[in-house]
Amino acid sequence: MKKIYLDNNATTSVRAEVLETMLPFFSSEFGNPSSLHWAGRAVSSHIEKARQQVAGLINCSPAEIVFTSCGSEGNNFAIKGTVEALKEKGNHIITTAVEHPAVLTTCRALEKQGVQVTYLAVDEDGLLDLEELEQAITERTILIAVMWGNNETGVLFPIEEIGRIARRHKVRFLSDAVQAVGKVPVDVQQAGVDLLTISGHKIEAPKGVGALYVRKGNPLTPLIHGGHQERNRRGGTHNVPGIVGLGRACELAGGELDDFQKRVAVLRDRLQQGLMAAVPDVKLNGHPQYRLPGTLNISFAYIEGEGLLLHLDMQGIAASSGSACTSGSFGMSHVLEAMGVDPMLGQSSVRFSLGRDTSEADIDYVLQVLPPIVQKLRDMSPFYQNTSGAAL
Amino acid sequence: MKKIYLDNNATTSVRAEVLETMLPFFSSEFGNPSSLHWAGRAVSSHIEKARQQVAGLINCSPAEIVFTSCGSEGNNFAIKGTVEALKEKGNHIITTAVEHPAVLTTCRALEKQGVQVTYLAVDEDGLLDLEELEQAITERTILIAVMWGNNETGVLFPIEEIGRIARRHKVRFLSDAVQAVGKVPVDVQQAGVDLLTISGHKIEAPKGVGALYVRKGNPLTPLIHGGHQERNRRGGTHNVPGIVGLGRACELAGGELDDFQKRVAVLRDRLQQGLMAAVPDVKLNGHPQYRLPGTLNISFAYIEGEGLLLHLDMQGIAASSGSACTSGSFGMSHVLEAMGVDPMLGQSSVRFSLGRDTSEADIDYVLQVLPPIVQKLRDMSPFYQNTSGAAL
Amino acid sequence: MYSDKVMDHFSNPRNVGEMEVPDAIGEFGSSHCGDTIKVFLKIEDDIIKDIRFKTFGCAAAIASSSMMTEMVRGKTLQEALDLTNEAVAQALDGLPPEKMHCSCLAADGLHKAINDYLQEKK
Amino acid sequence: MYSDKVMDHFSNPRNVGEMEVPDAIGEFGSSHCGDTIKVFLKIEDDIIKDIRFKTFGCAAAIASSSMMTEMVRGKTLQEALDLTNEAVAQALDGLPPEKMHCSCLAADGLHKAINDYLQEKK
Ligand SMILES: Cc1ncc(COP(=O)(O)O)c(C=O)c1O
Ligand SMILES: Cc1ncc(COP(=O)(O)O)c(C=O)c1O
Repeated sequence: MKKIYLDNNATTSVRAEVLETMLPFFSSEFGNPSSLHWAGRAVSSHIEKARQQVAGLINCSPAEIVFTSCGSEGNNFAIKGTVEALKEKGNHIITTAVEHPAVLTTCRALEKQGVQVTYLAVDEDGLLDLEELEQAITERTILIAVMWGNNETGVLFPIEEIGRIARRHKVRFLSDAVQAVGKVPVDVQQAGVDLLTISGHKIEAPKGVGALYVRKGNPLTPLIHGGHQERNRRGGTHNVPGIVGLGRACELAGGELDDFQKRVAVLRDRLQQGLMAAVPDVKLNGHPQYRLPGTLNISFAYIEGEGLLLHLDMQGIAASSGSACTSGSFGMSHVLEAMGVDPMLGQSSVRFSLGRDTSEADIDYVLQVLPPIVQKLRDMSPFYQNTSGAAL
Repeated sequence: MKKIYLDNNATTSVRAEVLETMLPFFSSEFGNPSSLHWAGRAVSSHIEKARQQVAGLINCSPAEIVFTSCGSEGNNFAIKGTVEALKEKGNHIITTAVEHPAVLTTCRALEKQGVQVTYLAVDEDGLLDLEELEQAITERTILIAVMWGNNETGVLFPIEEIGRIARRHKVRFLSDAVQAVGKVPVDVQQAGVDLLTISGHKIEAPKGVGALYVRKGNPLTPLIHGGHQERNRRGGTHNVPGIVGLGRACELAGGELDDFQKRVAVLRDRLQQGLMAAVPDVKLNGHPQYRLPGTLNISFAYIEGEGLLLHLDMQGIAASSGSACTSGSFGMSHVLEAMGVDPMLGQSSVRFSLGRDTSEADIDYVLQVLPPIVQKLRDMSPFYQNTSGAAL
Repeated sequence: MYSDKVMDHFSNPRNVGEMEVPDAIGEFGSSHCGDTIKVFLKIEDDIIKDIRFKTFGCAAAIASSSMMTEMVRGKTLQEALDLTNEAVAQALDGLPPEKMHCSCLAADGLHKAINDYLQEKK
Repeated sequence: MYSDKVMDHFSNPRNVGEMEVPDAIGEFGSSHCGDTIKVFLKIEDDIIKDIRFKTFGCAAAIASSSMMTEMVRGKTLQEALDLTNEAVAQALDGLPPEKMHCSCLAADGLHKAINDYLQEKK
């Protein structure tokens, strides 16, 4: 069966060049980079090379990169580490209602410990009111956390403007850029962010490695205390193959960024337009312009997302849904809920996320397979009247 | 040049069978195990298989295993997660002066937040006074953290007895078993531990993966908040290749444990006896019997460890030293310091840690190469008199 | 995640549709997740002669609906009222724990239709 | 980690040893890490005619000692007193930052020997 993977926001396959770069570091170059002997020396320079490669992609200095095990660790480290390091200064965090669970769950856990958190609302396109953001800042605000690009809808936030606001009020600014780095230009100087989260497996590096950018002069209390690794910022023996892979992936992504963005956006738009032309009563979720190039979140009225996903899966198409009948609250994703999407439409949403390997043929296959599935499920739906269309 | 790796306590090379098991999960089976489509389903069962393999090695149920990114994360998670989860109950931790920095630095950071920590002393063999341990327990004690085997000296602690004390006083018991699992029998039921730390790269699994055993009924506050992974205990996309590799390594280690222990102990004893016969004025650090089978920590009086290590390195022999001229306190390791080792002897210590691949020829090479190096350095030392020997 | 039976009933649901002149209609929406079923019955001599359904919901909800219709067609109203959600789930070789509530829909929708019918007849 | 020069002087240290009848001896121990040097001088007309050392310490300490002896042999006492630890480190093409203190040993031991010698002569 044809296998078409359109869930690249969930994870990506490790790129051949990246795996090739990693392979020697499992068995032949296996040393601990903290060791001074031949086995350690053989690898430590590769860690520093990877640090430069990551730094190069986001325009920071290598010393500002701390290697982590994933995007979730990066977000936890940035937020909890700031709360602990700045506890004399204040205890208020401003974030958005549409962050990834790694940010939201962390904030909720901190609330139980007395930290105050403002969750900014978004409008129906998924965008923030920047005045509201600025007004939320108080004397006690220690951190603003706004993601670069949303994982479910692809919505891109005005990071530069938020960076200016944060600067103006001298508040630290964290951006979870797990979905943005390697897909759109990310320049920490231009953006004025102080902390920025990266995860390897979203950009064809392996699972189990990530990085946190920590601007010089913004000390964090470690999340993982231990040895002297990462200049005392993150204990634990370095994941050498993972780090080397992340470096290579960043280098490759940087070199192809322009091309990638354009190519993927064209394919995404082809998918979007094709679906909208072939299927009535669909709704795009997320701002049509301010969006990651490869993400399409779309609702098919009258049916539930899971059924659609399962049928797509049976035809070899892997996509995903923020909705899950298990998550309560009418099974709608917290992101769509925050955007005020009608609960029924929220449940009918599907996310297609394209990758570097996605081809025109893949898109055309989806365009051929999907409409009859929707029709079949609609024919089964008590809410669907063949004549309808006014519901939207 | 001959390359002889005798630093297996620092890290190990990934075993061929383990790497082979991991390889498909980078590129062909790359799905996110949380995804419901074909790409996710293809890998999720392998995560559960690995969980069983790890659980099998330490005799617990798979649901009690939480995958982490390293031993340091495991220790931080176990300690900070207990402090947070049991803060209503108390705020006192009992540990030892010879734990790994991942435990000690965590405890020191917690002290700054008001947690009380007792660091138990050890005797000159590196062993604890269990009465002192029991007497240190108060109403407010929430955790006892004693490592299974010491990374520098190999000293093995009486975990079962400590487990009985912990049970008697209904205090949680964490054992950092990073150096013990896969090298000596570790049975969490028999030992009566509630939390146990494992790291992959010490047992021929890759760097970047570890596991924490969490006995049922001992909830921990997550260290890494995020999605629903690991039953809400550890957020972050699973490191699939790493986890699969850890599972396989545990399975292999379990099957070979008896053989490994015996073989490595014989080689270690050959090294120890050979060195003691060939070089006067040496001192064994750590209890001669209660010791990991592959660890030898030995001091060569009158000379500094670094010089010896560098000369060994030039001859292809990788070993290590707890001492480092950078770490202050006369460059002595905190472990030897806690054992009351004379500062001068402490600085002259070298750790040899053997692995599955260590051969008799390797040991004989060390026995041939090392004595003249020691002599050369001693001839350079202001403390050495050719006639001496009484100093010890 | 789902059993083969669930996947079979989800992919090829039996008795989907409406009826022009049903003897009974029941509509039931789960307050838990918004899933909704509409059940149409043809009843003769207290026996379910024909049954149709429409369901909005996840695969478990659709499969439960389909399985339910197979289980009660030809049965008496009392037998149908005795059908439990657990029985439907069991007939599907079980459902994932977090999906158990989705099987409620099917029996509940059926019972609603029958109870309304019996009410009206009184 | 170490420069080639450090590794050279560490592996083949120059002027290691003691003297039967030195004109001056200086012993200096770093309070920072316990490293210790012992310097032996043969002095004629305020000129260092010969020099030997023994050092307990890391590679940086040994290399600094060796380099120091090479730098002052044949020099006047005043020139030797002017030798700084930085100059020794520089002659070794630098030391890792955390090892800089190890070079202190060499010049300090030398100065101690010379100062004691001058003191005695007074
Ligand atoms: C006893 C002990 N605990 C913890 C650790 C930390 O393990 P990791 O390097 O995987 O974080 C180590 C190894 O460095 C160790 O030897
Ligand atoms: C926006 C965003 N942040 C954080 C994460 C967490 O990354 P990881 O799975 O590497 O922990 C993800 C992906 O799951 C994400 O999409």
